[in-house]
Amino acid sequence: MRLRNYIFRRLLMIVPLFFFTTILVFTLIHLAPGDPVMIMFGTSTPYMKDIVKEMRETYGLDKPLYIQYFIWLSRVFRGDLGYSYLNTRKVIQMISERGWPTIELMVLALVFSVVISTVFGVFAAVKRHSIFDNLITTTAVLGRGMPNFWLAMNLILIFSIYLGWLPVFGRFTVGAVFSSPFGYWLDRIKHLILPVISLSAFQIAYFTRLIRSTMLDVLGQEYIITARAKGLKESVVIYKHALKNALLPVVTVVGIYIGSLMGGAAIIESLFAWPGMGRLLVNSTYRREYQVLMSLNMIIIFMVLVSNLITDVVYAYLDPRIKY
Amino acid sequence: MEFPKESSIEETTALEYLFSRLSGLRKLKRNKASIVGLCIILVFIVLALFPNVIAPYHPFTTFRSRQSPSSEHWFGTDTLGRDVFSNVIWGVRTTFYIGTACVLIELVIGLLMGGLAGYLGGWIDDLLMRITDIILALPTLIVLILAVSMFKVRSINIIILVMGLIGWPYMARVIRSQVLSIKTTPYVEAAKAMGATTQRIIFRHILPNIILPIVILITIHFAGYVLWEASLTFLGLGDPNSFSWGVMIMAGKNVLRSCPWISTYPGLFLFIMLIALQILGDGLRDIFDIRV
Amino acid sequence: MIKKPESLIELENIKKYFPIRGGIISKVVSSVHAVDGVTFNIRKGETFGLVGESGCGKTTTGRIIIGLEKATEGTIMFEGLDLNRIAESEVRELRRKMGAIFQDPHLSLDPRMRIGSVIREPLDIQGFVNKSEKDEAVLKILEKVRLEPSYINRFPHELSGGEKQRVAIARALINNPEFLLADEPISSVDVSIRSQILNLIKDLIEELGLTCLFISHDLSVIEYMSDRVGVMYLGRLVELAPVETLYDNPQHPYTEALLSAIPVPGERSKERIILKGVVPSPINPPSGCRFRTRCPYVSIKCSKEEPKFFEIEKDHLVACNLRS
Amino acid sequence: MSKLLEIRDLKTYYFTRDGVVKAVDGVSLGMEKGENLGIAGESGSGKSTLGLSILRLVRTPGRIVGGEILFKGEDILKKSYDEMRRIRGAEISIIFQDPTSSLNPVYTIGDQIGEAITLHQHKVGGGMLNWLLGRFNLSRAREVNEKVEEILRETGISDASKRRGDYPHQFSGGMRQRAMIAMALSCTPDLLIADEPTTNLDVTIEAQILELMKELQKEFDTAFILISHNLGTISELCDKIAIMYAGNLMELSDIKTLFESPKHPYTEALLEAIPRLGSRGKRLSSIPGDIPDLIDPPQGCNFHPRCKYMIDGICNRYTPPFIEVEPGIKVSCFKYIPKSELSGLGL
Repeated sequence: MRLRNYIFRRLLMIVPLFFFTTILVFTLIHLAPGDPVMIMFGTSTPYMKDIVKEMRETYGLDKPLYIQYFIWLSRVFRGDLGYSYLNTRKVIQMISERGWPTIELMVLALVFSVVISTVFGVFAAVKRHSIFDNLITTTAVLGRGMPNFWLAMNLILIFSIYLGWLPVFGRFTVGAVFSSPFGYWLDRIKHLILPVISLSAFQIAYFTRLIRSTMLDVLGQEYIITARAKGLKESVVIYKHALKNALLPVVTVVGIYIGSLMGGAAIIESLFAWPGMGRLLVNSTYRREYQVLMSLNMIIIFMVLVSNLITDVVYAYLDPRIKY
Repeated sequence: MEFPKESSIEETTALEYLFSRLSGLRKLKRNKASIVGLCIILVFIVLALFPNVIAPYHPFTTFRSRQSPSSEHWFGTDTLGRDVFSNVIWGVRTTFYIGTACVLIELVIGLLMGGLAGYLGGWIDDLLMRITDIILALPTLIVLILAVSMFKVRSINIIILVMGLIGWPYMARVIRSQVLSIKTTPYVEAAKAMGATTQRIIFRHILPNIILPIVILITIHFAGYVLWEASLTFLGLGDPNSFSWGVMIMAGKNVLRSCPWISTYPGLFLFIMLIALQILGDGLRDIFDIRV
Repeated sequence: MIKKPESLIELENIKKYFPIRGGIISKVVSSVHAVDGVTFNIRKGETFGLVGESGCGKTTTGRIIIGLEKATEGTIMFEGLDLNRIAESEVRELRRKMGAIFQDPHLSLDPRMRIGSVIREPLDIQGFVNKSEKDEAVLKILEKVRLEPSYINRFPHELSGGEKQRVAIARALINNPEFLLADEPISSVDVSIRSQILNLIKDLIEELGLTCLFISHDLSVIEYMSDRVGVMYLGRLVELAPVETLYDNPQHPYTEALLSAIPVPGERSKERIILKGVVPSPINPPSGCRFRTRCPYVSIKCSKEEPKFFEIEKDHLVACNLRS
Repeated sequence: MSKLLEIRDLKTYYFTRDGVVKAVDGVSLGMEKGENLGIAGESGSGKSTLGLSILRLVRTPGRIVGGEILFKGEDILKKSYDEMRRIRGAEISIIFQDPTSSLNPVYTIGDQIGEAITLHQHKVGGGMLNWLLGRFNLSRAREVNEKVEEILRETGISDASKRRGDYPHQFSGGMRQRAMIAMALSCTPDLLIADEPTTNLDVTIEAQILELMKELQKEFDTAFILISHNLGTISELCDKIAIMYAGNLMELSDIKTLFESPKHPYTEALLEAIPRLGSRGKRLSSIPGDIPDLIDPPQGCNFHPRCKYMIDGICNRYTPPFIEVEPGIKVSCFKYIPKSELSGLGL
């Protein structure tokens, strides 16, 4: 029961945080010099000036900032995310199309990195100073030095251009839909491999090193000697007693990692021409698409806050010392 | 009672203390990785100070474009005909400029806020903790993209300012915890009991003892800023006419198939620098066993 | 009326409550009654022993005297001056007359300073300028604590635990104070070195005519060092007497139990009082006599009436309803 | 009656990066069935390493490099990993100094005690699979829980059924140590090694724990090895006492003779240097010098730099043999070797 009202209290805390961040983002966007109308029509020719003025009024861009924010807020509550200035499509439609590819990419990258880094991290800690440990530590060091976009380009060079095994970009080859379901899914996977690897490589290296060091700390604790003194098998000592303690700090880091994963997605999507929210965000920043930008950021901030809540609850559940 | 001739009591500089810890510790020899890291960084510093000595041509002189790596152009030439090798060498200077500037901003604000919050506590501490919670919760790269897109003309200094302003809470949080732990040690309490003023405690006891953790933090954050800047420029939000490696890698993106060397070599230098900073940071952390 | 031997320090009903903050806006929810009404005085040239188990408030009392903690209530008189009422500058002047050594030798010296400057710091703080004069004083005190002059240029991490504690003693006494606070100075020093430190403190007290407050949880050390002893339990003084009277015929049941609980090498036969239960929490101490929850002679009176701290015989005070 | 435990010339070294630390350097001692042995020594004397070596719990960089440990006549060092696992917890168990860090913070007390019982009394293979499947075997779980509650009650923990579900951080220092003792005695071992069990506890709580250990010893007929730096605690509980210094065994004798007529100069100096009740008048003598560095210990007898009976040319060159000066009393010091034999050493 007390877990429930802890979650309720945390949800209450999300609301102010959410409003504060949206206000921050809103002012950030609107402070940027130049607005979509000016970009569309340019103000070079004189007669353009009155058309620009008229357009600004229709989009309500001439009102003071805080009014624009409240207009936007009231519309959001009615579920109307407004229209994109350039191609006059409903923002909600644009985002929903692109939602699924990004989530697909991020979830795979998240699962991929957490699972692999736990396995490698624990193994490296248990078999300390073995070749296995040295191998993993060096690859972790190399992994953390490799920016995701440079890694992506190298992977494309090797696997797509020289070896030709994997497609260079895009989410699926055009004709694949009509081939056999197995062929369709094989094609989808082939497209996913490179983006997911380049998105998660940096984090796998970071987590592996983190888990290895927390595991080494825990293996040095006295309750591990007590566990061995009870006659337990080494496997039980490691996977029951040590692992649960070692994963606690990792849970909080995963929460924060979701935010940086979104940033990484923006880069990887624009590199692999992946039709996701990240790429939409980058393009709409160039083109000053206020409505699209605001909605995208609202969704991203909401995802980050919820993921932090989930990790805190999981942490409170795992560690009995946390009073909630 | 004969007074020992060779040294009277005078101020011990941080360096003397470092050497006494190092000389006393045989760990330094064992920690070869950090020495390698240090050497690479020193080489980079030399490149950053005298790029024109090493770079064969001026980065803007144009030659026949898209030449593959040859004896004249070690890294070949890019789509505009500029020599990639010279640009990469000049890129070292920009990268160092970016890293040091950001770290300085972060250090100044971080020391101020973190120090105040750690030493005085109370509402300043709560305020700082709230700010850092918010900024740490936000997806940093997204906020960077937004903040940088605010400016019509995107010069390097604007990017540095923005990155520094978004990065300082990471430093402030660590400084706060270091100050808190030092403030409660018996040697600071003994100084307080002797009637030492707050100013003396801060400058004689707290600051000197957080130099080492800060040095380790700087190596890590330096790499972080360099990576952020490269990602931003790769997305086209950086300063186009600076020699940043991110710009070169982006320029090579579209012609990857025909001339891969344009983006591979700048990326390689970026990779080497990030690795060097990392092993240097880990090495220092191991020698002085400071958990940051 | 013969004049009472002039006391250096007088504590009058000293109280110290540490607030516990709770809830979202961290308002004070309850408070830890660390020191709850302590009154005693320390006579000039005397070594006053303060003993009690962990959490009884003895360290906090010491910290209040040397100014590291501000008393929530009560007055402290140092050489007849009430520290709360006199001007700040005068208080700093009185602080010069106090020296302090703490429990953990490894952390009581600034790791970054050479031993010479560590010992010299009190002189720097008091504003001495003449360099050779300060160096001379450092050498004199170094000789007193039996350390070679060459130690001046060493760093703390090059010294053993015992040597570091000697440096801490030198630092405390370089400004020839009148009062020395020794808070558990030997608990974290190796057994065979302890007697060296205890004898050093004892000799210096005699040689410099110091008044000392010696705090420890070890009754045998207290017996060896002190002239008068105060026993504390859960923030209050339960018994105070010259060392002979206290150790030969303890009046308070807690002191009796403490003395009988000490394992004495060689004698195993003697009947021992084993106290039941655990020390209650200082957040809401039991009503009436605080020791009643564990006292073997508890009566109904104990839970209602708070025992007065009265003089059962000359210079022997005790706080127990049974004895009054 | 065969000896319960006999250690012959045990050597356990730590191969650290700064050099080889000879924590236990050639220690030999024995224990009968119903006897209690106290091992006294300062920090760094190797007494804890000795305790851990008996259960082969010494981890890298430490390693047992020599000697034998005969437990009920069989040499433990030669036993296989699985045989050793069956001994740990069932025949020999250990409790540690700091109860806050020797209990796993994320599992309940009941679960941690139940583990040993399930493993040793239900003859269940100890792997992860059994642990996971075991959670569904309700009948066995109930049986184990009853045993846990019983052992908790016996170690003086009130309302055991509720406390079984509590976590270590909900227990006070003294209660946690009781839980540790319950865990150690849950499978009725023949030998319990207690490494500084009451050092972190207050005097009144220490008295409770020592009293408890005395009762349990009678009830469980378990021999105790009590490792402590406090000679008083050892004399409270043990009959025989061994004094260790810098990795070597200096003296082995019974309580009475040790306190009345200590043989080894180090024991003698130690007894005079520790403040004891009733010692307010006499001045404590102090042992000059500092604890030796175990990486390169002093030549010959480890204590010779601080010993007032040091014989130049002998003590600082040869290591004294460990000889029996009286029945049941052994000392390693040249003071007890008659002059004639000294010349035998070719001096």
